[in-house]
Amino acid sequence: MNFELLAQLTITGIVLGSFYALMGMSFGIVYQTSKIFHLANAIPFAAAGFAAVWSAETFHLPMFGAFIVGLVAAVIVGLLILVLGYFPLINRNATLLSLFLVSLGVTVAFPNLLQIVFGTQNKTLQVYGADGTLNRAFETQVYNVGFLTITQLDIVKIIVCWLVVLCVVLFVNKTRFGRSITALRTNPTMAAAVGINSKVVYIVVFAIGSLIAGMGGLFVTTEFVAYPTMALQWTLIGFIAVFFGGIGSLPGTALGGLLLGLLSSWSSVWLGVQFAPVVVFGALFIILLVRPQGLFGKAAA
Amino acid sequence: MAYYGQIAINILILLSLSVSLNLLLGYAGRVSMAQSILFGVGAFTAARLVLPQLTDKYNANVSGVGYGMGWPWWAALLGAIVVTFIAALVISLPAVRQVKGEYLILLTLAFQLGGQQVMTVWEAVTGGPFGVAGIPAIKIGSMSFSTVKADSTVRFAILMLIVTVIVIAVCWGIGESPFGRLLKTLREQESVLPSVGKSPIRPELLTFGITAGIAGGIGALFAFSQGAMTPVNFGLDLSILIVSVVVLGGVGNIFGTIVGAIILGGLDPILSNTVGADAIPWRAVIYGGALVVMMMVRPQGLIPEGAFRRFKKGKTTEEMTPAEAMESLSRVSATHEVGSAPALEVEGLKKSFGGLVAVGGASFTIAEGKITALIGPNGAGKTTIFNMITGTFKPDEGTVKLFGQDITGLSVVDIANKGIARSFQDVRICEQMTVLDNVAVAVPKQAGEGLTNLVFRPLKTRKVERATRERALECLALFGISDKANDLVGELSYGDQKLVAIARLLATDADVLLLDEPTSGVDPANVEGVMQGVRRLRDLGRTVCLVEHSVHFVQQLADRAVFLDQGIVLAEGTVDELINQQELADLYFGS
Amino acid sequence: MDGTSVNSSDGNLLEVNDVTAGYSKRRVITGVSMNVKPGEIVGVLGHNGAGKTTLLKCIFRMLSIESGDIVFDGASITKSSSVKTVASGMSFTPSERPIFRDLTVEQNLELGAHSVRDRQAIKDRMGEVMELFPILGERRTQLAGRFSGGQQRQLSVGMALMVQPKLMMLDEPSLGISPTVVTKTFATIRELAAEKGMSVLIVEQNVKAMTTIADRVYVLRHGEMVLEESGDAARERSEWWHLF
Amino acid sequence: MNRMRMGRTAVAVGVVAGLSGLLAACGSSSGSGTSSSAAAASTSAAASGSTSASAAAGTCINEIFGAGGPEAGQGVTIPAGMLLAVTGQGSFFGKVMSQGALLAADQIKEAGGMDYQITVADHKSGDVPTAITETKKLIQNGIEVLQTSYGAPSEAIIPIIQAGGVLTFNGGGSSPAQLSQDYLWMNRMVYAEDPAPGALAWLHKTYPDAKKLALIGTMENGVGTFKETAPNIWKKLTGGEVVAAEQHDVGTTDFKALAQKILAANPDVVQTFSFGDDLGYQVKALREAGYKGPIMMDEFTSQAAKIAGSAYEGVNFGVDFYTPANPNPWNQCYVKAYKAKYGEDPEYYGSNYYEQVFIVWDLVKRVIKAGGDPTDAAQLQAALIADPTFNSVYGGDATTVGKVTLDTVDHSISKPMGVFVVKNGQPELIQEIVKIKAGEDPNSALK
Repeated sequence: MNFELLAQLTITGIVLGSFYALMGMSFGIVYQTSKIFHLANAIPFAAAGFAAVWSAETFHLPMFGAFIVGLVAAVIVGLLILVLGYFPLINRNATLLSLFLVSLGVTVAFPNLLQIVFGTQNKTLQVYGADGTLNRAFETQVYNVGFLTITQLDIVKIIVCWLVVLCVVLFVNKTRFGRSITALRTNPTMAAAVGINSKVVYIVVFAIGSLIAGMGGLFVTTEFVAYPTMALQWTLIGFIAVFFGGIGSLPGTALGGLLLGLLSSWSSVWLGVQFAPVVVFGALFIILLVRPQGLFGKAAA
Repeated sequence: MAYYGQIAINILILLSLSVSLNLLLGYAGRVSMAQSILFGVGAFTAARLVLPQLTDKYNANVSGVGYGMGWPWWAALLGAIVVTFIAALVISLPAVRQVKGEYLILLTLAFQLGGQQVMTVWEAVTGGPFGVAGIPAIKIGSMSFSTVKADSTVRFAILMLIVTVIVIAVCWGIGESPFGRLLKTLREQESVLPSVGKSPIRPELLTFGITAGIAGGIGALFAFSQGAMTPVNFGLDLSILIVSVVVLGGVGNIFGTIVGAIILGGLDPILSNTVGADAIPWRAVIYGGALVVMMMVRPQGLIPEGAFRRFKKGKTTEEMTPAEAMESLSRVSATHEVGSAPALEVEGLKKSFGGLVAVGGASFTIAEGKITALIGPNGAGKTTIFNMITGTFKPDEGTVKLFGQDITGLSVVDIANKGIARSFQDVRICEQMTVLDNVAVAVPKQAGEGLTNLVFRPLKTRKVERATRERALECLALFGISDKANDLVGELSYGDQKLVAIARLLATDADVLLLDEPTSGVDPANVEGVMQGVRRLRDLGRTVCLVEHSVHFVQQLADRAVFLDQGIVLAEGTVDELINQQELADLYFGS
Repeated sequence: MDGTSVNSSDGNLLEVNDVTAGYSKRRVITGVSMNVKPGEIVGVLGHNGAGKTTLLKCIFRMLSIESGDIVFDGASITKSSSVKTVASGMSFTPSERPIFRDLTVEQNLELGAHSVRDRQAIKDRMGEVMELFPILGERRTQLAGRFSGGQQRQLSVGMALMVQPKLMMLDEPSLGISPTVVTKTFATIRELAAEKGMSVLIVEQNVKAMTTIADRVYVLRHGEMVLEESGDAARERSEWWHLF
Repeated sequence: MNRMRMGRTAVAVGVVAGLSGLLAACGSSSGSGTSSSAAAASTSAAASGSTSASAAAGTCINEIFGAGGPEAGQGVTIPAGMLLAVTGQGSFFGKVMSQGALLAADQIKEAGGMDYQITVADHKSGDVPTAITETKKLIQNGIEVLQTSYGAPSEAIIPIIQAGGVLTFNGGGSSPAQLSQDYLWMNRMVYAEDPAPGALAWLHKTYPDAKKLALIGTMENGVGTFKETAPNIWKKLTGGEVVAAEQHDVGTTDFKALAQKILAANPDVVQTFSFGDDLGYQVKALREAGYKGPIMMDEFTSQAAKIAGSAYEGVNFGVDFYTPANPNPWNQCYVKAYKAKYGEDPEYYGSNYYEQVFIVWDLVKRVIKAGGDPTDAAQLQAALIADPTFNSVYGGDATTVGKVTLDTVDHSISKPMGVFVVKNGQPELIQEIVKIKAGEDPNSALK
């Protein structure tokens, strides 16, 4: 083990952890408000990637335009799941388990629909110029600082992820609407008493969650490729960040995500890189065993 | 023929895995997304146990043709079951720590995904992504059972059919036994079990273990039959498929699972034979979609729990009148020595929550064979005192004595077994269970609640079960509701549901019965019936203590009353004595 | 203020006609009828579990009704929803956890005015509430969860006032607070009602506190209305036991 | 074919009518988008090919393989199956493999040869029980020839194809356990194991000072080479050592941590036995992490090159490499027809499965000529053993078709191999290498 490697892995861990935090935000805001185990959060993630690739190829949109299309698609798909899938069951006072099963069904079906429609090939995001000419596949710049290296995309990723974390936390804690979210989460009866429309809150929360999931999908598509089953592992990482960091605490979720990223990166000093997922799942298992409310969560009253 | 045999084998394997999961998901109400990985744990364990002892390291690493312990197949099968059983206990460990619902989903998901990763990485055992090959087939005499050759495939299909029938029989037997009754109660109203003196932890852990053990055993057979496998075989998609089979078929109904497994298991071959390989992605679209549609239109599944309940009707013994029941029940001997001490002595009980004093030193006694009411304004600490007597809360100070014996600080289960049973304000009856089962679960000392008895002493189990049901019927008859014994409790009126809850108390054989608001929420037409029921408890010689807000009813019901305010006893006496004291009225109605 | 402009033809702000409701199997109130007139303080008394809270939830449209009809301010609200009843001038304060513990006093009050769009009006009303309950003004940026029971109760009344309701409904406002605070809170409610011409419907177990301010009381026992009488008659009544 | 389409429509319409309709609308437009961009990206030859391609293919096939007619198997139906990764992570492989074989079947029929009828079955990217079930189905449906793929499923079905008597070819996941198995033939060189000596010898020759070798591999293919063969050869060649050996899951995209670990070991050269798209991400990550030394790979795919972009410049790979640019007349005829049919260049895997069908055609012709029964797999295999040399789209030159020879003992193949370097996104041959036997001097692998 040497210092340089550890330092470099720390940077990698921060990049990874920032992304985990982003995914944690996406699921966290949905889960803490609605208590739905929203596995189908994977769908806006993949939808954003495919919509971006598809729109870039079809309309020769520049990268920014393709991203917008991707995010819009993510929000639309996320809201469709809420309105068509969850609302009918919520109206019926169905159990959380049946909501989860709906989520599961959608999650199983969607990647296969993507495969049927778009084929099985991995989709690379083509970068078109503003004039509609094809530049090339996306490539990022590499910076060297001393013995450390970091790519431009990673820097962008860190900034965007933490900006999103900040925005979500500020939105929930500082805005009028954000307070309705907190109100609904902490005291549903009282929220109804002051006239908060829980459906409206759900719609906004799912829109935000899906938007963030879509951003995640775009990052993966840009750095790597889009493929039908791209989302599930990242969605689960989001879940783990939430439960690891602490339920009901968005900053806790973000920190939990960061910590998981660092853990999985550092673990490769001692273990092979293929052990990283085992480390993440193991960490979750231990946390649930010794501290069920999560690292930064408050114990349930 | 080999192909159809193989299809049958695939469906039977799915069926067995789903039926065993139904025990956990349907009966005990615990979701597990890890059934597939447990299946795999069994398969790899069996493979390593049954493979011959070799030292060819190169082969072991590269192509999965590996070494092992060289056990005979049946020993390896047993080994796989044991190992998987233990693995499941490890997963369910956090479940004991009250990790329920979505925690359990996440935990089992993590175990599934993490476990598969471990399988992929742990080459020494699993052969890595290439998996293990060359696993010897089951041989009985000169006959071999594997899926390699056409005739042996058909043989294995028959073997698998037999195994599946056994698995179904086992799961059915467990599910419909007294043990299964515990599980259903666990699913519907977990807190009821300790209140009738039964630990919920043991059946929960056991069920995790049994479900896994079956999956592990099937995994072993799978390994023997295929001869080769890789970690890919034990992925999340199989776990999801198994959960879907159980949910689509109908949770809590084994026959539903059979139908579900045939439909979903058959989807694959049907699609690939009619449409071709291109249709394969449609499979997941269809069953994912089916899951969504099902939850919308028929959440109870194709064949819901209790679908065959009607056929079992008419099996009950002849109707008993309340008077006959009274006579029969009074023969049940009390568990304590009569006469010496008051039934219940509460001495200086104190409890505060975060600085807020709920009970500030309550002392009172409850006389044997009487109905005593705890009354007082809201926040007087009545329910908190109940909770301390029954062990739900540990008192900060003070003692509780039952017939002179100190029971302060014992667990809920222990206190219930000493002879104090309680009901709850919100009834807590199990709506999806029959009236009879709701009551029968409370009958103490049932042989059928132990799995060893179920397996090794079936005759005794059956005899005890007959007695248990008879006992439960008597308890129901006492309240005149034995004719509804085979109805689902959810279908009863609220008043009858309250009576079921009281009958359940009676069935525990406890001497002291604590009733928390027995008449609240009962519509006026049925209140008299409930009160009648409470009186019958006293007539049987039981000591009854109740919390009731309606003084109107307390007056008609209670022999004595204890007036509490802010956790302190202000007065004791008959109800009439108490309500004639102006200061109590001032406290009750404000001054 | 214009709280007095009520246009119901027969003089009732709220009419509950023969309402039966409950939770699935459990029918909690049966055939309940009652009414509230403009500017009137009405108390519904009864023992725990008599169905008082259920009645309020029905009126506030948080709970579906099996049969019967509810008219508020001249229009039937039987098929309405809580979001709409708040907008039409009703407020409801639950008995337990009537505030948001994780939010500050200011944020609580702002949420109380959730259905109000006018920012200036919200500001003005918040000023009024803080004038009424000075402690809320002093601790405006503190988390409500740290407050004592009485302060929380004051805050909850303040939240209800933020919508300037025509009908304020309080579920057991005396719960968990000391007798002196009870007296004070009820006195304030009386003053408020007189000053704003607001109707108040209070559900209570505390008969004495209720009868001191009520114009009229009802008694609910096991889901049935067993008594309706004027506040004066109720104050005279010496024996309550048989009604509870 | 018609029935199949109707069935597909029925499923599509009947089951998820609303959703599929909506998405199919997106799908059709995206499909055209894909093909047009691919055509635009490829060379100018594509445009002319589309109209006359099939006619041209017919004639050029006859030029190479002789005239059609009854002696060439016209009228003989050969029922065949393919066991591929239709769904799952490796569905790309399934797609190109079936494309290659289907094109060959079309061309042969058009040229007046046998009627090679393919049923495609799915092993879900390596699921063994599915592979077994599907193989049984194919055998029950009477296939005579099977084209399989992937290591684990191909190993698992060996006893079944032997029991069923099906002539089987694997051009994908070749592995040592598949060697010397009756009825199973591999027309891909054993992954990693065969080219490794030549590749390492070339590295040693080109970078004589290099002592420290870093190895990267999956846990799926070439594990033996990764663990034993390559380290042994390297020690023998240079006296140096393996300073890092990292394995990863197939289908990994994020190689940051792996690259950093490799870099921390400060190797002189890196050899990787990964495959597919993974290589693209891997090389990109290595370069981004700051590794500037030589990288030796085992495979080149245009998809991986596209992923890595400029990071692929200058990397090497040693393999039985297929290139569409090979001037070999059969290859040119093949490339043209492939482009016309699928709108893209053929690649390595598709070509192996394309060739397999032509091998079968040769065998059918030989059996007919000898008066045997061309629908008997045993006779086909006997004909193969009698003369294991066949035409190939590999090797050759502008005027001659390449030749490959199968090993009748271990059932593997020898093809022209080489060490290549990537220049301007395209591979360029820099050193021919040959297969050597275990224990021979690695330097003798250099031609």
